[in-house]
Amino acid sequence: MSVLVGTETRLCVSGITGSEGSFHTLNNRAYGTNVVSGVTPGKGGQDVEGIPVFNTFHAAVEESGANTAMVFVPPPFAADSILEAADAGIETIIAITEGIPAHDELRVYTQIKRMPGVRLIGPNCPGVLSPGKANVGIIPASFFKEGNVGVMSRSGTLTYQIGNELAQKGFGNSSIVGLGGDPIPGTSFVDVLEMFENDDQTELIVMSGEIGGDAEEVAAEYIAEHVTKPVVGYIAGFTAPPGKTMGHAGAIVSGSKGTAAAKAEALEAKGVRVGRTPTQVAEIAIEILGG
Amino acid sequence: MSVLVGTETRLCVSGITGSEGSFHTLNNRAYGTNVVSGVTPGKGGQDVEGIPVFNTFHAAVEESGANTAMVFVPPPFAADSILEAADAGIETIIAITEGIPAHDELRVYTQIKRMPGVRLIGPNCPGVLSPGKANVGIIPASFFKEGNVGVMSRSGTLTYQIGNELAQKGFGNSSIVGLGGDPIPGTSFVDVLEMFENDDQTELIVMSGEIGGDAEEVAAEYIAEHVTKPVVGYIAGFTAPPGKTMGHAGAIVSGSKGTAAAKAEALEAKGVRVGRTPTQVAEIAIEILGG
Amino acid sequence: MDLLEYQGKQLFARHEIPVPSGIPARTVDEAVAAAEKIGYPCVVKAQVKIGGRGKAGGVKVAANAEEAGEYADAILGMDIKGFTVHELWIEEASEIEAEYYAAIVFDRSARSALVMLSTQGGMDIEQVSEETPEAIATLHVDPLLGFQPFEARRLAFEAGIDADLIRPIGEFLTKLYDTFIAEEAMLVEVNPVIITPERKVRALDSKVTLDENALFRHKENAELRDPSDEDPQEQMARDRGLTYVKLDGDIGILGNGAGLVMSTLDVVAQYGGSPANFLDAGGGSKADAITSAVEVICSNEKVKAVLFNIFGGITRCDEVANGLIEAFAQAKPTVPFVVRLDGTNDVVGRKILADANLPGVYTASTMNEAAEKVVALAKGETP
Amino acid sequence: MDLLEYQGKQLFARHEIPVPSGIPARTVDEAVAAAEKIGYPCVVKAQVKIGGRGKAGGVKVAANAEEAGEYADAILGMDIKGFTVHELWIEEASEIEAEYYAAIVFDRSARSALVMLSTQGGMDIEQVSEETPEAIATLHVDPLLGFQPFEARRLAFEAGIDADLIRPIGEFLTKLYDTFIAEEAMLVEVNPVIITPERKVRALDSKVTLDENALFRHKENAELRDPSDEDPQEQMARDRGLTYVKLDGDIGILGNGAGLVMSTLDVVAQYGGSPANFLDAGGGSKADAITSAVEVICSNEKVKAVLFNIFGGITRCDEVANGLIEAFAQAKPTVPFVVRLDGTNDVVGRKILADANLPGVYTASTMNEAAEKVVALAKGETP
Repeated sequence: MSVLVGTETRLCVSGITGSEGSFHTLNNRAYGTNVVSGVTPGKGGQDVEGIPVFNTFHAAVEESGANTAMVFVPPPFAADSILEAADAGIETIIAITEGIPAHDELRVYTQIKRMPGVRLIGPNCPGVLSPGKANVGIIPASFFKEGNVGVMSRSGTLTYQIGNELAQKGFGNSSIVGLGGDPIPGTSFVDVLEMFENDDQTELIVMSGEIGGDAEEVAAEYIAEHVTKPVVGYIAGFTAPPGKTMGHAGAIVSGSKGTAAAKAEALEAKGVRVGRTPTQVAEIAIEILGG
Repeated sequence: MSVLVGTETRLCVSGITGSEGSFHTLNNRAYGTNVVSGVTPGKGGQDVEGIPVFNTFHAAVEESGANTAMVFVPPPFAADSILEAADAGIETIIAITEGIPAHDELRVYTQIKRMPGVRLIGPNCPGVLSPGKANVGIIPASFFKEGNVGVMSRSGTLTYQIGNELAQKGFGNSSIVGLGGDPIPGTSFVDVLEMFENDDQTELIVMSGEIGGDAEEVAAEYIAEHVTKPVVGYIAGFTAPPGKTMGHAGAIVSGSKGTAAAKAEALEAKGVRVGRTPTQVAEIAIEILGG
Repeated sequence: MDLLEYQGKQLFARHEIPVPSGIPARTVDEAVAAAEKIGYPCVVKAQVKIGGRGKAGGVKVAANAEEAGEYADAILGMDIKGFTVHELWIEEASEIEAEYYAAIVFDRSARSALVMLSTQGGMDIEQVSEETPEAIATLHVDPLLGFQPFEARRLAFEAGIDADLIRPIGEFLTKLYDTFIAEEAMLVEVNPVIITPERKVRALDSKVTLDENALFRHKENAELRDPSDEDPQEQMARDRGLTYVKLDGDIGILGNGAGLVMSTLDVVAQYGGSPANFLDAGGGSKADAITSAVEVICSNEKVKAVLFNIFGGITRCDEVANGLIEAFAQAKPTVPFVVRLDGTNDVVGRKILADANLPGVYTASTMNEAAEKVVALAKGETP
Repeated sequence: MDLLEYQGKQLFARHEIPVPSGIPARTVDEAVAAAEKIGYPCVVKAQVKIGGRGKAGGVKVAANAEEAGEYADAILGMDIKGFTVHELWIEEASEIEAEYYAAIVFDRSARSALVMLSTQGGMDIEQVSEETPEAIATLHVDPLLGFQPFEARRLAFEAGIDADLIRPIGEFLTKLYDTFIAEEAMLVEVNPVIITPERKVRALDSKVTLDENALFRHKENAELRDPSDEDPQEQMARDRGLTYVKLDGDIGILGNGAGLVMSTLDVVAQYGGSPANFLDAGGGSKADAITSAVEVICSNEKVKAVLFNIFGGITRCDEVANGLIEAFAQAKPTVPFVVRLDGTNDVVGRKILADANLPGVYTASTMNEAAEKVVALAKGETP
């Protein structure tokens, strides 16, 4: 098995006729992902290298049986596209678009949370790769092979970096999940921890966090209570400049949370080993799983 | 047993310090209803004949353990009060207020539908009476005694009329539920049919409808599929002037539905006997249950 | 509350829905002045709250001032399906390439707003709905999320709108929804939405129904009410906060609660009577409401007898009784009354009434009995 | 994007939040003219995007034109915690009976907006939060339902607001929420909200942070950016669409993706180096973005060596390589570079770079190796 994307994935790409959209769609298809359709309003009836394009997600779902969406449209239109995919009955929506307004993300998150069975990954994320099965997004798949390590990360390129370090040590991956770096991600570490815990293929979970928010602290609590599989952590930003706080209100809300040190400490307090460099993450993985 | 209100009811009244609010609150208490508190912003700390008044529903729930709300505030403030009660954890909200703007009702209905465990009765309804147990609202309880007939109605005074006819024939009631006559009622016939079907005390269900909307038609379908207890119907408005239709759009939406004749026909098609006068309803009840 | 076409268009304009420019007029002189300002050809349109004015001759295109005056003169005062034309709307003539239909209405069944769009505008849309329902694209809106751009697009694609108009029609629908929400309408309907030769979208007509319960939040809309086209009794009832509908019969009816009043009409009809009106004195009817109600009912000269059917819940029977006594003192009705009082404070109410011993007032203990008596009285019989 | 106090107040005024009247000034003459217009006493306030300006002498009450000029002269150009004062806000003096605190902020943990209210305004609210957190009433808002009147009331009651101010404070919070939503802010903060002797509520200060990603919908807000108070390198980076933060060290850093750049800083630090900046060239970095990045990094004279750490996903390594070649042609950097290219099109990218044979450019195959090399180079050693 794998999580979120795999052999069952039937992908519809929103923004398929854009240059980046078509480039990555074709990349994903070349990898073996079952790309069944695309959506570009006004270009219904056309095709992109044989992939049929529809005017609406509703038509795409009805005609092509899509169950997964990849959203590639520019920021002003991305929230609308995500909501459309959800309304049309798409189950897994992977939003790559960077720079979506925060209030749009807030409305989208709140709406989708109320729609049972619909999951949003991202926005501002690199997507999800289940090596050997499907790649949805912009993760350079050639670096990764099938295996037993599940990776989840708030950062895009850092995910590749860590995946690459693991690969160089001989590890393959069940799935690599990019959660995105925006203030309101659709899916959090806790959600993916639950998936990896229930995934037969995954034997070790790597969690790559960064400064800001409290997603890592919340995940630490969750791991202690619900996760039986070993978890290795990484936190970026130990030497990063202190982030801009949002006035006094922001400081009151976040309290002392949010620093890399606090996050690493929270994880270690729950027995999660935290690597200090991507390389060290791979070394810990070897110790746990054997080389 | 009974439905919606009973011996478990712990009532908090919004608008308790108004003249109508206090009058009916004290009436309800005199009947035996467990009135535990009231809410009037700015009058927290006062009391109405010993009933403590709070500034917010949240304080009322916390301090007095209220589980049921009666909303008696004027129309401009009623939607806010209903949402407050729901937010504070009140399970059953009975809104008496007449004249709430339709868009307010739409927002309130949509929000409450998403809050599991919260039920809104009304607005613009006379409330719910479970004779011998509790009375929440403005139904004149002295006309009714405990018994085995469940009554539900879209109209206020017509409910009393029908209940009275039944009482004169010797029937008592499990519960009398006023659903309210507004375009967007919180609870529909179908909801209460399910409650009466599951209520031990109820042996016969009387459903009093009126022209407009399609609640009776929907109920007819539900009765045929899910209700084992006998149901007697009544529809007001056979000779009423044709209601104002909302342009062509309204006619398109409602189609041929909405007339008293169409409603009676829909019910009779599903085997529900429909009385042509309130008196006839009572006569049919005698035939079914025995005098 | 229904608005006249031009009032609806003014509302539309507030929300940036494109409408042809125009000027309202109440006299021939005003109409000609308006036409001169707008230029020719212009359209002289009867302003009445009923459809079918075109076929009735209430819409004419004027080519010059003379014609404008002639048509204004012909249309002002015209009777269209029982509605007298008191006002005109002089509008610039529009070039029309296509006619669409768009509406947003409160859908009671679904408990949400329904948006409708069709390319079959300009004709009888109800017929389209019956014969080719698939020609009307419909969509329910989540009131908390609001009408989304993708929903507008989807409607436009499903209605089969031309590709170049998907975006402008979507924007049109979005603004129509903005109007629906911001003005708290029960209905906004545009038939036809026109497409000009320049491929611009415009609302050529408007039908707007506002929520009366929400007018307290819309002072400027509350002022749009036009009492001139209301029945004098209905106007009087409205002024006094009563729900009154005039009917054809001779038995005046008053009750508290719409359901009970409708039931009363039914029962009176079953006893062979013919109601003169529907009057709901409302919940918590006070003495002065009763006085007003009696005045309204008796101001209809057809009324031969009156039935008071009160079942008190929030209404208190003692208040009703006192109100009736006051009404008799003030309005001195000359027709007989049958009064049935039950419910809250009924014993006190009945006693008050008995003590007052009003002339021509009969009592009844049930609704059926009351109906029977009032039907007899209306026929000149003694019950 | 942070706004200056007076810009925030102008935003507030748009949404009918009461603020004292005032006039911005950039020179002493303008300040005196503003003071003359406003009358005395008036307040001369430094406009800087940092707290604590009062203690730093950046806020003075002027009793007459002479004082206004004197204070304006003193405050203009003043350095407050590293921020130079370029602008003043001359404001009518307010009478203060009580000082409250109100704010709405994006709460990432709860993924919703958090509204905060306290009667302990005017002082260090963070200290209040630590010592007596119960003195700050807080509430999360459902973004689809919106901020409800009952929520505003509840906050006011829970904060212990005086009974006569429950309603006006509730309205104040509602307008603050309207501002937060309509202007797409990440933060609106008022400290203090003042209560005047006439029991009126007013915003005496403002702190507003707008969402940069939403500025395309708010053209008028986008113009509020004040480049004068930005670091020249940061300004250059922003103009070119790069995310750049200047740091204290001597190793220039460029990466693609914030996480990878942060990780690169950490690894460089672990090898004993000291980063000169954070620079995220972003997803899909094109050749011209790379050229710009090199220019920005090298314009910092402290930089002794530069680390390029690219792991291509949406970014293509061949584009980065070409960009670097172009950058070398244009900017002719004098410091050594360590370049690590991995990911999409990395083989091609590395070949392009090898073929170009740029002076002082070293390659590395891992991030650790790259960090080690650049640290050595910055120390003047040969890796």
